[in-house]
Amino acid sequence: MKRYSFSSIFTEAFRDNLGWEKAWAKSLPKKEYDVIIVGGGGHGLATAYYLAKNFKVMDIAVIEKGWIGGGNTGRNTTIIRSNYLQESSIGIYEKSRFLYETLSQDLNYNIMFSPRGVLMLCQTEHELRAMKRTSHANRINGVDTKMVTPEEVKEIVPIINIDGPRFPILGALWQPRGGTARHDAVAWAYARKCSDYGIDIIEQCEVIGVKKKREKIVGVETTKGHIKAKKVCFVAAGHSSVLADLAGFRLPIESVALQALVSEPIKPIIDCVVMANTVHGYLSQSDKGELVIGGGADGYNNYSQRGSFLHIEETVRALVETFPVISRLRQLRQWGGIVDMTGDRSPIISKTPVDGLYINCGWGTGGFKAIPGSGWATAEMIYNEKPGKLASPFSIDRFLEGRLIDESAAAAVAH
Amino acid sequence: MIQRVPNKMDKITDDTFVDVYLIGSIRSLNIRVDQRDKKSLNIIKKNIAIELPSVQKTSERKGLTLCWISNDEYLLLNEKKENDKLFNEFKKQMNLTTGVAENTTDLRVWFLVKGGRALDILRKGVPLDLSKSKISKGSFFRTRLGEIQINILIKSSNEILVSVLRSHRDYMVDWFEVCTMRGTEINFDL
Amino acid sequence: MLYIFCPTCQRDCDETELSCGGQAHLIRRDHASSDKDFYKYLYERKNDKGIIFERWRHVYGCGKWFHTARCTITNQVFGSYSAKEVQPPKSILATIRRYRVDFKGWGK
Amino acid sequence: MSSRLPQEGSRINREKTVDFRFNGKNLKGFDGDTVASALLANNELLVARSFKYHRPRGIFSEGEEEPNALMGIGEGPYFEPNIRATEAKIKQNMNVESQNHWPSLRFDFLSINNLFSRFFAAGFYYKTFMWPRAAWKYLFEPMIRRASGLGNAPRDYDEAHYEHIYHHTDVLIIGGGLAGITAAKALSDRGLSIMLCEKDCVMGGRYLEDCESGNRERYKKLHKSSMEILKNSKDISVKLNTTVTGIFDHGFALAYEENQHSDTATKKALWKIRAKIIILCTGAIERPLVFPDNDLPGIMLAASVRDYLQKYGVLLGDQLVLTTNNDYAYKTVIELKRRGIDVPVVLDTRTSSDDPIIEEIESLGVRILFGKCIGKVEGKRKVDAVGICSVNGQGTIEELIPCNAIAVSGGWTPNVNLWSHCGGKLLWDGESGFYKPDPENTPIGKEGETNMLVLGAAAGIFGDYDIQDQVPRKINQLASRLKIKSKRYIETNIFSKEPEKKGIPTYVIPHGASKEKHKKMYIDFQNDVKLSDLQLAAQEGFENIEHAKRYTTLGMATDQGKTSNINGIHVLSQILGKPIDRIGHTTFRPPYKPIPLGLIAGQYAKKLFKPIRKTPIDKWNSRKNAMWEPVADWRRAYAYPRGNESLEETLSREVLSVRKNVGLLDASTLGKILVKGPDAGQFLDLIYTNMMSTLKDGKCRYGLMCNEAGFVFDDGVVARLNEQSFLCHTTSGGADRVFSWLEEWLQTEWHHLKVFIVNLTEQYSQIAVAGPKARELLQSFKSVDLSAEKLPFMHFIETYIDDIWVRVYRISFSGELSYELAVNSNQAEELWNKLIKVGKKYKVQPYGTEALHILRAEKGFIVVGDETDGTVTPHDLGMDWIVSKKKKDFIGKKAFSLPYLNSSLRKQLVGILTLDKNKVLPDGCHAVEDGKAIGHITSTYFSPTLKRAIALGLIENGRSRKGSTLEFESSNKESIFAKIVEPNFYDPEGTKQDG
Repeated sequence: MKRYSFSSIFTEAFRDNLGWEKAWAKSLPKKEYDVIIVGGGGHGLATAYYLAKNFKVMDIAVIEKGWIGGGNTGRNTTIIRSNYLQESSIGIYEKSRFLYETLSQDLNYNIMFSPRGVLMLCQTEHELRAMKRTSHANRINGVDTKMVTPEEVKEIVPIINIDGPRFPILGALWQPRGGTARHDAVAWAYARKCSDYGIDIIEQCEVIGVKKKREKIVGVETTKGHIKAKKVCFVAAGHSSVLADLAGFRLPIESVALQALVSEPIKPIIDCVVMANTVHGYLSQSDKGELVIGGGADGYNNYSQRGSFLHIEETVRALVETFPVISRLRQLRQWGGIVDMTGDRSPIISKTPVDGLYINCGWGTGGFKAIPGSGWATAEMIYNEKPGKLASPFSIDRFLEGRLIDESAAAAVAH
Repeated sequence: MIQRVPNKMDKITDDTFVDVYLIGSIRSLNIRVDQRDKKSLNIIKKNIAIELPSVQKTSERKGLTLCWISNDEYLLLNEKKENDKLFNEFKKQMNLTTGVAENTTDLRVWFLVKGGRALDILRKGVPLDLSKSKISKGSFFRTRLGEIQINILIKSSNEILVSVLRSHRDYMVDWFEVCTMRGTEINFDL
Repeated sequence: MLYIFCPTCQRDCDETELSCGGQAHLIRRDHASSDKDFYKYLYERKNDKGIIFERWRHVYGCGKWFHTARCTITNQVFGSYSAKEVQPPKSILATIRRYRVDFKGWGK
Repeated sequence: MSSRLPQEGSRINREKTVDFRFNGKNLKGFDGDTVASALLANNELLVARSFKYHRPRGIFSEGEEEPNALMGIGEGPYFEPNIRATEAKIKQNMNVESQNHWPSLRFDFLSINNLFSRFFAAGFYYKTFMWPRAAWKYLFEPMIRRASGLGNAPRDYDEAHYEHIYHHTDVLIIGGGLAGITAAKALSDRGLSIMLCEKDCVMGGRYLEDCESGNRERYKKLHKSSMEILKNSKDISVKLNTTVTGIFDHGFALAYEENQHSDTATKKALWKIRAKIIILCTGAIERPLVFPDNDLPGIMLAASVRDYLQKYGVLLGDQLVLTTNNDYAYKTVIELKRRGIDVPVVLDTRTSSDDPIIEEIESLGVRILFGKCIGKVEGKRKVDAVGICSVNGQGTIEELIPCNAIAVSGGWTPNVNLWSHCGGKLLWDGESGFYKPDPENTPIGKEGETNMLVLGAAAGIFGDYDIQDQVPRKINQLASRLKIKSKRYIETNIFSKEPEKKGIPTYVIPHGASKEKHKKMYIDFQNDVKLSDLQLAAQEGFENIEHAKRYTTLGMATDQGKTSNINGIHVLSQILGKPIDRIGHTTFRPPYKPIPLGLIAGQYAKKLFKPIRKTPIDKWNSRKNAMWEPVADWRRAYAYPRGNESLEETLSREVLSVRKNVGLLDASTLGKILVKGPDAGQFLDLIYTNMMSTLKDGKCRYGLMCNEAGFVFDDGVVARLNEQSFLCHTTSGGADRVFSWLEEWLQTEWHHLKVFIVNLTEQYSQIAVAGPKARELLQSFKSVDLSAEKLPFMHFIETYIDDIWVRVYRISFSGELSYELAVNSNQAEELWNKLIKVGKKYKVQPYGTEALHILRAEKGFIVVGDETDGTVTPHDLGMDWIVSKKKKDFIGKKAFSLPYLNSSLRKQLVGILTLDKNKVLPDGCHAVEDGKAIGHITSTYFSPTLKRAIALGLIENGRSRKGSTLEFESSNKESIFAKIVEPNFYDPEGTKQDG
């Protein structure tokens, strides 16, 4: 693989960039693999990458029904943070955030991780107390966050209206090392590195059946033929239930459309990520200058990647109230992603009723931030055939035992 | 149908294309009754002598208006003082059965929206089809306006009674003020 | 923006008037059930990509619950029916079959 | 050199001059001018800088497709950035500023990027700026951020008026051109309601501008009669200046109305339209050809050149070269020649054409070169000359022809965005070179029916004759399909069938252009995406159109690729050697035209942002300058500060007044739900964890509700009014939730139970009278006997205070002697005032929610939401006593048997007393043991009563830790040590509640 460096860019610039290779090889499926990852989004590619890097498992195929990064990896608001309340959540999200810090260098691909800070507003007394609890939990678990005053909020985000008549800003939880990254680039960077490791990335290849022998996985049936495998892992976000159905079990998951939008690009007005949970909206500004806005998910099951205008309206209304100057900026584009919501809104990284079949899903509205950590933990589980420390709290069994990981305690909607 | 001379003091809008009056409370009972519960139905028939209204309609008699909310829920409005005795007696009788007749007079506030543009105003917040062809005198709708629940009683195409929870009164007054600002009439160009 | 027929009000309702209650026809499991059955009742969902049976409440209107059959890919609604039904009425299933010849049945 | 002709201009009123400013320069235009036409009339060719390379750009089109001319328009509270100059009308004294340059439009420092463009190829950012790691955050990214973005954000508050309007219609026709007007006529008189939205300020679309000169009078006559029909029809409502921007499920459409409101502001309305049938008559957009140097100011779409002539009397240049691949664009030459304008040459990429228009033009003395195209354009910020080359060659310049403007036409693209928004599929039409709606895969309505019809140019039908032929036929078909009053609509076709205007799809010329030339061939003007960028993307494997789009940013600018998409798809297909229909297209997403965020919020901003629910005593609270606390949608009085008191002093005063004398609390927001029926008791036994059916008439019982997962969800006092009726009190924030919860169980699970519920939360207001002097205060009203015998603890009576009916509950949330008075809301304020007045003697004081919280914390009473967070069971709270063992079933019972809910590691509610009694534990801080968190504080206060810090908390296995001291980490540096005790700090024997 040709390395990206100053010198390679310089050389290429003077020969019409003719020397750049394909970012990842376009592969056809082999007959058999040690591991098949179903789903070529960030989580799937990261799982393959850490299997190869951390455990030297190289005989892997990542199969994707559409195009790499075409699911929620390419349809989110790119927020990265780890300011969670529960210890198990902090564990995996902080691992993830930590990996993001050096991901550009590790993968030799600028994924533009931008630790510009994440500000979580508190707009009621109750939310303020809950957020304080989170900040204590963060500190004890080694996550660098702090509570800031309304005045400090105003300093960090000058365009904010801290004296809103309905929900004045009472304070905020500030995670200076949270931020954003370029979402597509995360998928491309992992794909490029996977390809470099010899992992086959097979696009336009949909799984249409699961082959089992005595409740043990032996392979998958795809639109590109039958592929045998010793181990298979489903990493398919909103489509997890469809795959589980093929494998003969059900999941504690519902797929709903989550909407996001961007504004037309403008010169910088906001330098960090702001999340307002009471009024349901979050906002950041991309390097291109677009405001990237997200909010609530639709209340009904949906696979159509388009959703209702209702939540766009509620989110924008809340943000216009919080940042009055944005009212004359224009909505450029809206889109929906199909997100997989579990019963407790926390993810699933787990073995399944089928031996040799693993699953990583349920990231709901907040999967992007977890990509590296989730890939890391899932790879570990596949290799050891049992979840490690990061993954074990997230097994499906927890619902059976009543061991829920409920983040809503922090009054925060999960993003 | 409800008659009430709007009190000038309560007029919310000023010099615009519709008049909105804050009426305040109207004596009302929320009635809940199972359609199979003949005993309770009989009490309605006997005591207030009003036919049960059909879906999204009202029926009325002598200043009493019975509004359909659901197949087991009605709202009885009493606009005439002389009905008070009847009203109270009905409440008492009804509560001896398995049905419910509960005083909800204080629960809501009522507004009267008057003028040729009355329906237009509500179209700024109500997701129902309020085109004149779809609305008839005596219709009663429960739906939402912005983020709040609202009851709409059509007296005629240019006289509409609406009610909201009493706690939403100020919000509703503000809403009417904003939505009846001059220059915001709903117009077509051809 | 869905527009769903409320069988009580006998009219179509804007999505903003409704709230969705998820999968219909779940059987409640009480304390006498096994943990596994209880888990299935409380958390496990069909979540089909295709036709689903789901619960809605006309929360801003009559307040009544009802059920619908809806396709989660096209959002086509095949009809609304009473929330008291323990399984979809035949007429709804017939409508579905008219549009989807390969429909396997509601319990599948 | 662009200029205004001495006459004509259908859109302008030459009698009325309008003054405006462009970049500080005073300019004049006419009433009716757009910013673009007025700028061109003033010979302002350079009007913008591009996004990435800051290249000089001019006005490229006449409509919503404009990629270049984006302006900041207006001032102060009316300033708006990124407005298309082609869409904004000029107004007197309007200020217009170009964007994205420094220090000026003419000399833009960052045009230096242009020089380094060889480094800035597609994907460049992904390959660099990685070393050293910190440099991205501190150097590169800030640099990139500053350079990117287009206009400046407004700084002042917005004064525009925005609102939403719901509209229901049988038919929504989108577009008021020939097709739309004919469709409306054909549908009228059938008993249907019809709404027609036209984005322009006049009806007619392109057909008046584009008609043959011989036909003009006939067109005008037709238009006039059509307008009469539309005006007189009762069925048809027409909205001008209204663009349909999005189509959603079940026939929901959003339309954006922008109308003149006053001199400064504009009224903007968002129409939320529900239509049974949507008819798309959105026409087509001309697309450019891609040739070297094609982005210079002075190059414009051919149809736009004629539009400026006819609508505004504005001429792009007096020496204009046309480059085309189709016959249609020759109309521009005819229009120019008609006005005596010099057209030095027409370059046609085709080998020949047999259309009569060619002969006509040759007869006017215009030189037409077939098989030729533009190989280069000379000029720095404007066009000076074109170099002619062969279409199939490498771009060797054969001849240089001086000129000052170029009209370009690469054919037309049907405007199909709205078809795709809600599921419609597109078909590639190779012969015409565009995607058009696939009649087999249409958008569908709620019942699965086809709910959209496309007519006219949007369906790929361009000729006037053909449109007038197609539309009535299609409408008649639609009418019979829908079984609507099927009067056949017949309209005599006034147009004569003309030979079809032909073109050969060509996109990029010259075909054999060199690599060097590819770097000057722009596909997406606004985002500076060049042919070479797409080549590089494909070379690096970004072959899928979505990948190529994301890698190069093709079509992602504010014009959403209206002029660039098809060319981009074509280029990709050429590079990959795949047919275009295998390349596909990116998904069209709403909005078709960008909508202001303020409009999305609509009227629900400022005071209408969110409803604030107010209690009947709110006015009194407000007069007393209460501090507010939002509780769900309610605002409640948080505290009543007096004079210069600090908040601590206020709270202490309010708490002590309850402990020593008597206090009044506005508790009106408490939920009150009537549960009535023969099975009410049975029902409540299923809902609450404890037994309710055994409650005696006239008595109260505290109850707890859990969800199925076993976690506490609400609590409150239940009063049994009579045999059949219970009144259930809920938390303030939980009233609506609990009401819905009860309805849900009644309707969907236990519908055999004979129970009705009514939400009476606002029928009754509630006033708590608490404190040792509460009884005395109430007894001073003559009619009331509240002696302990008459009204024991946890009982209620109905009585009158003066002549006000009240229901008096003897319950206590403070541990003191306490009554809660329920009163009909209309009399609540009166009663409150009476109590305040009479209470003076007993030193009565109002207290707010924070004092309430302190009082209950002193007693160790829980607050749902503080002590619970959705993961806490009654057992965790030490409330085993409230979980019935007798009842067979209730919600939550099963979950209590799950393994994790019985784990020894569960956190349990305890009281916490700091060793240093003045040290108040911080909110939410955690207890740590061996470096691990073992629990957290749920409530923490300085107790004015006990004069010491108190706290409640959930601690792992807390009940067994009673008596031990734990470490609470309050910050990195500090720990506070505290003792675990019983959660009841004040009057543990409960003697005070009897007074």
